[in-house]
Amino acid sequence: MLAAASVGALSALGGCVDEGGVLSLGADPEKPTVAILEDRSQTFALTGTPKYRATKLAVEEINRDGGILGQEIDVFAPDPQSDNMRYQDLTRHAIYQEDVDALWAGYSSATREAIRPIVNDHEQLYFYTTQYEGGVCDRSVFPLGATARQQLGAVVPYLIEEYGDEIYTVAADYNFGQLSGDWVRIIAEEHGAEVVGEEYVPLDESQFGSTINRIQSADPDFMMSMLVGQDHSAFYEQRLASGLEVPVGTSTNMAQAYEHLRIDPPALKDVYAGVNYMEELPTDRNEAFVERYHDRWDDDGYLNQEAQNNYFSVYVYKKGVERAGTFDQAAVIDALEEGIEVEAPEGDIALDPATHHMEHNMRVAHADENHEITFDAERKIEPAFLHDVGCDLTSEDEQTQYEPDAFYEEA
Amino acid sequence: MSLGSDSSGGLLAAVREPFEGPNTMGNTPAFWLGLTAAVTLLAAMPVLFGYYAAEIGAVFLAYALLGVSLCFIWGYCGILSFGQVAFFGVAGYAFGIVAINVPTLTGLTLGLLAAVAVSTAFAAALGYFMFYGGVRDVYVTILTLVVALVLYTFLGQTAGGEWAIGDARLGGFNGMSGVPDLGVGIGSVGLEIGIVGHYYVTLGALVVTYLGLRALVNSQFGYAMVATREDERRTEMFGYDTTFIKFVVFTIGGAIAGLSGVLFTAQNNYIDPSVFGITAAALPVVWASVGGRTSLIGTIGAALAIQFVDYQLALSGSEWALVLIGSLLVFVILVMPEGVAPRLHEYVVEYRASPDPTPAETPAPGEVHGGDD
Amino acid sequence: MAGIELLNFGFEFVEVFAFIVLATVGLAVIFGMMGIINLAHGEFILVGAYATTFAFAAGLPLPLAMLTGVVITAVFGLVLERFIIRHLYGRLLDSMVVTWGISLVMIQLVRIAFGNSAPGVGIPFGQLPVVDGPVYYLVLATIAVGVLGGLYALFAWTDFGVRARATMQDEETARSMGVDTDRMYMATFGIGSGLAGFAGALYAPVMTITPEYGTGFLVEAFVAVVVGGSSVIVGTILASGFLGSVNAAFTNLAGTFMGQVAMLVAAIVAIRLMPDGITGLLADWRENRGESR
Amino acid sequence: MGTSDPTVRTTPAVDETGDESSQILQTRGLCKAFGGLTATDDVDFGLEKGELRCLIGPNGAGKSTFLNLVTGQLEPTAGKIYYDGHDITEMPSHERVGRGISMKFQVPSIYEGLSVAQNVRIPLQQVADGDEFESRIREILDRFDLLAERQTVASALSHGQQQRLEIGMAMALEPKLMLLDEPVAGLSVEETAEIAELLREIAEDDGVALVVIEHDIDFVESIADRVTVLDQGSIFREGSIEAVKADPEVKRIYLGEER
Repeated sequence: MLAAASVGALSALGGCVDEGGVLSLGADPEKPTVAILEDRSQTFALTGTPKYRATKLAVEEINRDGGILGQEIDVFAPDPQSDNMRYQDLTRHAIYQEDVDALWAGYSSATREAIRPIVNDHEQLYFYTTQYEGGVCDRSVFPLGATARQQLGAVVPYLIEEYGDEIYTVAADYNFGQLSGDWVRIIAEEHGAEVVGEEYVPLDESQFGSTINRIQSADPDFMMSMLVGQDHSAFYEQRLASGLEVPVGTSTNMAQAYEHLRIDPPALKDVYAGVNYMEELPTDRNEAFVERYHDRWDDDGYLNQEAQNNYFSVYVYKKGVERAGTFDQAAVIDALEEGIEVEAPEGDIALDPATHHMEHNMRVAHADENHEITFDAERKIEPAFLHDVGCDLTSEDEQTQYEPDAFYEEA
Repeated sequence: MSLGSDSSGGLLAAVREPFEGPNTMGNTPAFWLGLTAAVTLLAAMPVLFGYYAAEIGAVFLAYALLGVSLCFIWGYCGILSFGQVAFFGVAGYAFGIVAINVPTLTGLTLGLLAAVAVSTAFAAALGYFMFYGGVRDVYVTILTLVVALVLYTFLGQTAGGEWAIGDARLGGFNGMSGVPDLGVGIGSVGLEIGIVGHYYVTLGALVVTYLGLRALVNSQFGYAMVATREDERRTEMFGYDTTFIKFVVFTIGGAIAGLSGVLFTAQNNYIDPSVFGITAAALPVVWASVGGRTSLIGTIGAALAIQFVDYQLALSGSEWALVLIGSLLVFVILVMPEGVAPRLHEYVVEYRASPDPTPAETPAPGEVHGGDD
Repeated sequence: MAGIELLNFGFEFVEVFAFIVLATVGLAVIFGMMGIINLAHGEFILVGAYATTFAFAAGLPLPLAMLTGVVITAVFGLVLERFIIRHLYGRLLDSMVVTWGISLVMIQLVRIAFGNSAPGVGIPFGQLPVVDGPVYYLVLATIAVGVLGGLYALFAWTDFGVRARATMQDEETARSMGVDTDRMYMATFGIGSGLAGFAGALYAPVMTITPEYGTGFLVEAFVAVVVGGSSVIVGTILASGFLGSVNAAFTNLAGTFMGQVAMLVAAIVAIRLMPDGITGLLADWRENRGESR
Repeated sequence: MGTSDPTVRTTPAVDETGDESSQILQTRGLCKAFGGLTATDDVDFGLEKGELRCLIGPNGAGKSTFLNLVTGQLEPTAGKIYYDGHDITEMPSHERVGRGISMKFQVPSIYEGLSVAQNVRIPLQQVADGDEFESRIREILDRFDLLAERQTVASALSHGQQQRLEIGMAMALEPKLMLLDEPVAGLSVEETAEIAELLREIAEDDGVALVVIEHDIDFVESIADRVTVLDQGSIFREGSIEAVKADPEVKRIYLGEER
């Protein structure tokens, strides 16, 4: 009773509190600002740094060409240091203190989930660009990276065709890995193949002796590797050392953390990655992009798939604002939901209004014994899964993440 | 916050009396005046700086409450737990599970109660297991840390759809998202607690817990705790059931940590396994060590100050926060093992004692200074 | 078929056993001799690993690079002992808190200084026949047994060992008999650190080297020390054997994660049943004949 | 000393001895073995209410073990302990204290970090009410000559003061039986005399039964009428101090031990 009474009093007091506070100095509301919260240190520095750089590059290019609606864009970009608590603090700071008009944030799905409640509370326009497990159907979130279904949909059928129909899955033991494992099963089923073994490895595991044993005794036609992070990258050297020769399909390796450049050949021989982009993509548009990127950042850091996603998504945002004629976030979201096409380094692609995802130019990247990359089987793949589950943000606002096991028997 | 009137003149010494004694510092009107001023200032933060201060500040206050839970068991009963975050996190998850499934006022109220009950029961079970099994000293410390790390590993792999309780997905490494805000009430009568309300609820919980623990540690049970900390075997030979005392203290500590976990989770609408991780587990130890493990107010101050500095460092993008926090810990233990607040208190007492002591400072009957170590 | 599985289990056990022994001995020496649980143990291992990979990258042959790792870690341990740890003898809980602080600082410093990963060292010696796994794991197991034997020889047969055990049993008496206990502690801490560095060096080729490298050893190490109790060699062998077989069995049955969990649960139950560790129980059982407690 | 099988004597001591009115402490066939070594071997001990008994014997005779068995710090291997006519063999330590057994350890074991007043309050609050604490603490400190030190941290007290404080703390529990393990070890002649005086007072004025372990035979003579001599875990002699002193066998075991 005491608690109830004091809560009553407190909420009465709360009513007097102004959102900005008596002393608060808000950001200049006239100047459009975007936040780039990408990891430049600690766990995800390797993949986060190019994301930050490519976003910055895009904003600078736009500003040089006269900005958006004639206004220069300010950037708020502290380093969240791969720490989700920091992400939460910085997201709040970006929303309250910087009053940002759009937010790019986070490499891992965990980061996205950590800040999504804050983003939703404030209806903050948020671009999440990592290739991810898929399924986010959320009014203020635009997950523009390829989904697991898009990436695996590129590589799994290709390998079934090339090598045969017995698949062994090894994936990181967390959300992304588990859902990717589900997708491999679904796609295998759709193509008449079979998953003969499946294994989920803790994120901090770096000894794959027993895993390799089990793969060898299962003797699959090819294996799918959805391993992620530093510790897991030890797998490839151990695979080489143990003489495991089954071809490897992946949605996680090479395009993001450029294992083919960091690990000595031939550890990644016959690794096939389903990707929408890699720096090595031999098109004129991409080569020009890569050159601009390296000129701007003046070192030989790898330009990864996610960085490209960040880059084109800034242009998606620009088109949205221009179509809306205002930086007002609700208006921009509505404008984006009318559909946007963009000339991305990976090719011409379009935003899918209903799901806030992109269709992507998917291809299979193959590493040979010298870790040279070649591309094959290019085709456009739509974000089909969310359509199947009935996500249509143009007609109904949602803040959900759908998962395949509820919709496919095989999962 | 009715304290304002009590502390002003020392007229209501009788009201202060249960909160004072040699087991806590600050048994003077000046202290209570200072405390009131500090609480008033904290209460004014959202008014001065808006929702932003309320959102950020509520997290700091929840941390302070977590720090208090460790200070209480370590500083007063000598049980060093490296796993207070286990109770914090378990309660956070428990609240999330109930609240996501029943996001009504009744459900939220139940969620709060159930979560604190779960963390309390968990602490009781672990405490029973350890203390009645003769586990002591470093073994308790290691065991509690291992429990936190086991939870970290366990919840990290609950990504699959089978790890759902009703509508609540444990969510593995990505954490549990969509946890509703706090609410209190039954049926349609009650209050949903928004951003600012949450700040005041957290502040209120901290103040009430602080005062409650002050009263507890200065009670007969508090003496028994302190005696157990000082010399367990001796205390047993004075007829105290020290095993039971440790068990009770550990359980209360778990309950407080659990409450802070609920407040933290409801504030962020989110919880993930990193709350059980080794860095998170270190923080309460840092706050209590730096602030003073035998000083509740010192621990609260240290938690607020350290987290504020950490936040500022994060904004500036500096990577040095953890280095600073770790070094601070080493430095404090080496230079002033008792912590900052007890050391300051000593200076204050000496300062008052050395020149001509003013009559106002003569200790009230029943007050014994210098008992704090 | 069953034969192969048995072999696989055996190999798995050897692998885990060697890992726990090597991860633990450094910590066990320091705990057994000085009663200090060094929570920065994982970061001592980290120092050994980094020193090894950088020495290797600089062109030293692997064995020499590993030796460099050991020496650098031992020196590092001695420096820490002189400046910090020495002030904490007899302050059990404080020493844990301080070493925890050191651990936080070191992880972050390594991150700032060397970024998120270090150059790799390939696994030497190639593949085993029959059971699939690198020969190197058998080398590690042999080294683990060698380290235990070496420690036994050190404590049982050398003058240092006699003094060390005297200090361990009764510091006052040892001092009165002319043992420089301060130096004994320093030497012990140096040996413990060197052994930690050795573990880091030996696993540098197998595990990816990141700033959190040490954390991968930490849980196994202190669980084994606590389960083993204060007798360094016997405790380490028994605890590693016990935990290793639980881990290997459950890993084979239900995967890596269950192996880990089963091992930790077994450890918790073991501590509950034997609050002073396996060797504490043995000691109670056999030796406790003092009149007063 | 009767049959060597302690299990025979499972009936309550009161029935067997028939003198329940006077005996505060009895043990029957009390044994304690550590591994292969028997520290206490088939001890039948009896103590009258208000009696002051000294327990002597060479090092390793089992004296401290015996006290620890009575206080419940150790569990007997066999045998029974009766206190005030009740079987307390299975009772946990703290409950025995609640029944009125209090103990003074060999090394002064006070709360070194706490003030003298706080030290006394800890046992005191087991028997007194809140509003009496202040006056009772004063009373006890006054009696044990520590009133001036009431605010002092106990670690700052002299050795003699610490011994007095500990006896004061044991007395704060208002015990019926107090066990003291070498209460004058390391004390000066004057301090020893003070303690002797205190102990006699406690036995005579407060009616507390005392068991005192002591080596110093002069001190024993100054406080006790009867002594029990332990050797190798068993009761070797029991009787008046004069008789025991005169016993050549007692001399022999002492000389054999202490050389």
